Amino acid sequence: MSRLSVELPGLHLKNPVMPASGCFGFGREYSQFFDLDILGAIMIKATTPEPRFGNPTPRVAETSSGMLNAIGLQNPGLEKVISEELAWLSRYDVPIIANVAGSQIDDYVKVASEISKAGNVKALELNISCPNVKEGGIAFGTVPEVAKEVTKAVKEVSSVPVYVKLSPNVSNIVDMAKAVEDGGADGLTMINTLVGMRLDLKTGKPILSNRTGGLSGPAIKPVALRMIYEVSQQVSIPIIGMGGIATAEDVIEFFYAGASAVAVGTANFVDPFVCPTIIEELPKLLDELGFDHISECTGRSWKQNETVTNNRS
Amino acid sequence: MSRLSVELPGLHLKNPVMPASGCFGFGREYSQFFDLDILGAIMIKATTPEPRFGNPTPRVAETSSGMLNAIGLQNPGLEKVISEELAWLSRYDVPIIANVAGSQIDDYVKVASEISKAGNVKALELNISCPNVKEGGIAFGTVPEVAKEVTKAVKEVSSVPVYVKLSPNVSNIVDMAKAVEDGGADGLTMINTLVGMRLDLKTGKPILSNRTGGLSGPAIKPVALRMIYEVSQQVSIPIIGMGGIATAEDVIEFFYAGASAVAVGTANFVDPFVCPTIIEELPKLLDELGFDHISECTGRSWKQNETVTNNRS
Amino acid sequence: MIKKERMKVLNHKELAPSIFELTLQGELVSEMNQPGQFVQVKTTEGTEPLLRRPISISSYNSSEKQFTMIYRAEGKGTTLLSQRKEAEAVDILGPLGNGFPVHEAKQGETALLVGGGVGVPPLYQLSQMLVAKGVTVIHVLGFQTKSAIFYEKEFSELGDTYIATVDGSYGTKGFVTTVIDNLEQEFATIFSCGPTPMLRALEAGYREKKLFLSLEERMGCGIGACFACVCHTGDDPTGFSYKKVCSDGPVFRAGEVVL
Amino acid sequence: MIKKERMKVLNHKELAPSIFELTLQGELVSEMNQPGQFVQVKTTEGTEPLLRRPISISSYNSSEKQFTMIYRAEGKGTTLLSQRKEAEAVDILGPLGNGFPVHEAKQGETALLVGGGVGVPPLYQLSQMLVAKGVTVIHVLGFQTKSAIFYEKEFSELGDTYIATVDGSYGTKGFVTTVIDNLEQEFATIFSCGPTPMLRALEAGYREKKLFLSLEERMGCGIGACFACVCHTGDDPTGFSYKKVCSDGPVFRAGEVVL
Ligand SMILES: Cc1cc2nc3c(=O)[nH]c(=O)nc-3n(C[C@H](O)[C@H](O)[C@H](O)COP(=O)(O)OP(=O)(O)OC[C@H]3O[C@@H](n4cnc5c(N)ncnc54)[C@H](O)[C@@H]3O)c2cc1C
Ligand SMILES: Cc1cc2nc3c(=O)[nH]c(=O)nc-3n(C[C@H](O)[C@H](O)[C@H](O)COP(=O)(O)OP(=O)(O)OC[C@H]3O[C@@H](n4cnc5c(N)ncnc54)[C@H](O)[C@@H]3O)c2cc1C
Ligand SMILES: Cc1cc2nc3c(=O)[nH]c(=O)nc-3n(C[C@H](O)[C@H](O)[C@H](O)COP(=O)(O)O)c2cc1C
Ligand SMILES: Cc1cc2nc3c(=O)[nH]c(=O)nc-3n(C[C@H](O)[C@H](O)[C@H](O)COP(=O)(O)O)c2cc1C
Ligand code: FES
Ligand code: FES
Repeated sequence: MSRLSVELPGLHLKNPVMPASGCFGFGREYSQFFDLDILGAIMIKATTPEPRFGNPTPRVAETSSGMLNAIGLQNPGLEKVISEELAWLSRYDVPIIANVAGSQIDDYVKVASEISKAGNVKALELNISCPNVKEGGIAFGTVPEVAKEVTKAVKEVSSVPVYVKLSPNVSNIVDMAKAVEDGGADGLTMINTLVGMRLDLKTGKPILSNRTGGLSGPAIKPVALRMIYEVSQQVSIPIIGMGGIATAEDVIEFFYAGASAVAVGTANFVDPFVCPTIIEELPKLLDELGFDHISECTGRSWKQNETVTNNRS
Repeated sequence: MSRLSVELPGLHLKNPVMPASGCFGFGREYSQFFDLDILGAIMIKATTPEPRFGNPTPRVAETSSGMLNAIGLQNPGLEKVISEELAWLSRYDVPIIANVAGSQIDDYVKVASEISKAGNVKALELNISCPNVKEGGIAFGTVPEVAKEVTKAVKEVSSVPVYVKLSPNVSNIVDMAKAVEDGGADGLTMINTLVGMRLDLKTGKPILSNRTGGLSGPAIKPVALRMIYEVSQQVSIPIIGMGGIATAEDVIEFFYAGASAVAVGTANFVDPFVCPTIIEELPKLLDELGFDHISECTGRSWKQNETVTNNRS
Repeated sequence: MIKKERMKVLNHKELAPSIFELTLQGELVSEMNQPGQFVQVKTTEGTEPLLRRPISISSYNSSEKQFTMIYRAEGKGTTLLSQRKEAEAVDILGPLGNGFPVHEAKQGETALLVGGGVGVPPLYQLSQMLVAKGVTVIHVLGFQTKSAIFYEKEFSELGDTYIATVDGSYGTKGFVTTVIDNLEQEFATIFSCGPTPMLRALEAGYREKKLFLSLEERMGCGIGACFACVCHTGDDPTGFSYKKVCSDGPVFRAGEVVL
Repeated sequence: MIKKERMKVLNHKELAPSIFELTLQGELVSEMNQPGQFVQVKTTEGTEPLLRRPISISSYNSSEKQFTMIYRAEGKGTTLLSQRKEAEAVDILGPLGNGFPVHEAKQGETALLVGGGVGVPPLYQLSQMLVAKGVTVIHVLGFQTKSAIFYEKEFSELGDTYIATVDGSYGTKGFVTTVIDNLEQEFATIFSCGPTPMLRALEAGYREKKLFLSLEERMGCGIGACFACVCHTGDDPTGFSYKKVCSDGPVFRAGEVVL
């Protein structure tokens, strides 16, 4: 399986496939379905300093080939995440990427400094892009200077490499990426959800109690690909790509755009076996496409110098 | 049918349903399928001062519940649009909304001043948001000050009310809307397409020759609804909503969010009869939902004072 | 254990306008051991609609490896599901959640089963299991109108069955509570499933009984991973403690969670 | 006139691996009057995949109100289409575009029909119509490999038929041009349909003949409204003049448009 292995800052991945934050809890539920050890890594649910209940329900709504969520960063808080969730996960031989969230820089700093010390946490994912939290959250993800500042602050305290998760709800994604690279980010994860909404036909009111929510699933895949394509050509740090991935073909498309690894979010809800299935399919697909190693696919859409056989017929 | 009639600046609409710009050509093709007179209005294809060939093919790609296009504003140029297309359309009793595009302010001014004099053009739609044109195009749609300036310039020369078409590819849609309202816009049309991309699995290259393209169709509906919801509460000019509309239910959802009329784009390609079908279905749906007039639906999601019966059961 | 399986359609019929009864066959049935659990149904082979639909198990037969669900075809997903024909396969994830605690009703006691609309189905398996262990059952079932009624005969064979219709076109006019308020029989335990207003009314009126409620909530995963379906707990109604309807419920004891 | 109709599946079978022949029945057939036109097929009832798929009409029978298409099930849409069963309905928009000009080949003349892969189907109706008016036809059909070949017998019954396979597993090894270069027969007109490289090779090698090419392009609307499928014209290869493959084509005279 070494043709799937990927080396990224802090992360020795058996394969480039990992569940996306918030779509896999802390792994317990999915451990009923398969051995978590087969995963490249696990991005755990956003952790804030204090416990959070999140938004009132309804918290999800469906859209064409997508879904909206407004969970609102519900989590048991830093202390319990470390003592209960990460402790439980330590039985698995799989690197954990801890998703760090908050409402102000201090929150990020606090969570980052402590959670990065947990032995199985190999990298942080700075969630500066959650659309479902009123205070702060989204400003960190849309103003380059603010994003840079929080990245810097977290870098200073983190014991492990820091990946910054970019929001797609911006006019210029490259500016955001460069700002966090400047701030010292070791990598990027992208994209978080697009802000969207559905209305109830009968009541006329928003379906989500939070009114708006984050759009994920296949519907956003083209936006994710475009942003990764643009950003990967302008930064020198690696990208973990996500947004609508559900098949091995999708994974390759994200690599072509410029990703070096990928995360699978919403698709876990549709098929709890989606990650193992993709991991199993990838080598066959590499054979079909004539690649020895998956890393050959990264950035193929914009790399000029390689001879690409155009199979169009 | 007067329960569907809508009055907007410059526009006396028999009903609030019109084909969206670029998705209906100049009406000729669809006139084989139905009498164009039944439409509320027609938004014609973008017009630039000079003829344009547009981008090389492939110009479209498919995505989950959506499509990407990179037509590149192909059009026969201002002169021919007026002498041939608008002249041909004048046989119909339907208001025309002319979509005005260009690469610099002068282009917009030139097209606006001339095309607004054509008798059947009842309003302009300022396309400051086309994602498929390299020079200029997109900056007009993402920087509030620039958007305001072009709006002002066009308002000065236009003989008919001016609607500005907003791009969804921005960090803050309300700022954009307020800027063009400040610039004198009589109304807004929203949303244009999201920028997206697809890669070819075999070649690794972008499917579109222009690499990126504009994402339209049901996939973007939740983003359109959210933006209309946000903007309609912050401006006092009316909104013509669009983005993924394919059914009468979709129309009502856009009204709830804050739209006063709607445009149907991509759905015309799937079903050339979609506009007449929606127009036929709307009165029945109003009956079911208990509305006398469609305008009662506008902004229902955020209007507080009305008694809304929650039919949840 | 939760399984994912492409199960075979044995029977699919319309019981009442837009109300369908679907019987599926497969190995997954051997995991069912409680009335009131549910499954997550993939209503199409493709990705549109995207999410699975939670539907209760209305009855199951382990030896035949069959189970039945009854659902209303209303939106996109359930309408597509209703087009599945015999011998086709349907992708099912289940069984999910914790059902009704049959052991809470003792032999010789009387239990009241209260259902509203498409909340009625899971009570059927429950009723059968209660009767089998010697519990006397009374059913109070609420529907919108006469034509929407289903399974009246099936329930009647198990115990006294009262119907309420909102428009009064059949049985008692009004809600299930109208019927219950006028019931002459005594009962120790109530098991109920239906719209939230109905559950709230029961909770308000029958606090003193042993009352079990099956909740509905919009779901993402259905297995406890996404936190879409949480509710506050009764002992900490505004705090951080929570229960997930999908994996801690859908059946809760009254007061356990905030409705 | 272009119509939209839910047409009935009369027959649907796999001719070769992943190559399907689908015969539909409906009123729309009465609008067909030219070989080489196409239809836009909605491959599912829902919205995913969203766009219609352009597929050529391979033959039609006006009196029986039937037409046949032959397609490769490869991507999302065509794979879904391949699952449609007899008696089901398929949503068709058509007939679309301008087909092959049968009148360009005169009685007593010889016409060469050149097809590649799924470009072969529309030549079948063309060949029948040419033969009916007394034109001698020669077919040169290119496929990837032996197992991918279809309709060899059908074409052979109409005229000389040569097959080329890329891997040489049947007929001549190589491309259709390999066969044509070695043909002994004379011919006045070429009608062709297939991948763009094949059309380019024909245009380069057989300029002096009357040559008609059927083009493929990614389409949005299929009716001329969206400008997805335009190409430059031969007399203004970098200017503003254009032709739309969907409504001006898909068949063009060589040189009319830039390939
Ligand atoms: C535990 C549980 C058990 C259920 N058992 C049954 C049953 O036995 N029979 C039955 O007819 N219905 C049952 N429901 C309700 C059923 O899930 C919804 O009617 C169904 O999901 C609606 O899907 P749709 O495609 O018709 O609607 P759409 O409007 O297309 O649904 C859009 C989205 O909203 C969700 N949604 C819409 N209405 C509901 C609802 N009332 N509850 C939860 N999610 C909803 C859908 O799951 C989907 O994600 C149950 C719900 C839950 C939570
Ligand atoms: C005028 C015309 C006639 C055609 N006739 C036939 C025929 O008789 N038999 C046959 O097998 N094929 C034919 N094709 C090609 C056929 O349209 C594509 O194979 C088909 O659209 C691919 O759809 P999919 O669902 O398999 O692929 P997907 O990959 O899911 O398609 C994605 C999108 O790309 C478009 N697309 C992909 N490949 C092509 C292509 N080669 N040409 C145009 N659009 C494409 C699809 O239409 C769709 O919009 C014809 C194409 C055109 C333009
Ligand atoms: C229910 C749900 C909860 C999520 N929670 C988080 C979160 O806590 N932190 C975060 O960074 N992203 C969160 N996300 C975003 C996902 O990690 C991912 O970026 C996004 O969903 C796009 O990927 P997908 O289309 O594969 O789902 C959440 C997404 C969903 C659907
Ligand atoms: C093929 C195509 C061409 C378009 N051309 C234009 C255009 O010329 N001017 C414009 O303002 N918008 C153009 N649009 C955007 C649409 O008018 C509309 O804003 C967008 O597609 C969203 O609506 P929909 O999802 O209903 O298609 C085009 C869209 C498509 C799909
Ligand atoms: S639906 Fe995901 S936690 Fe309950
Ligand atoms: S496909 Fe729309 S113009 Fe040809």
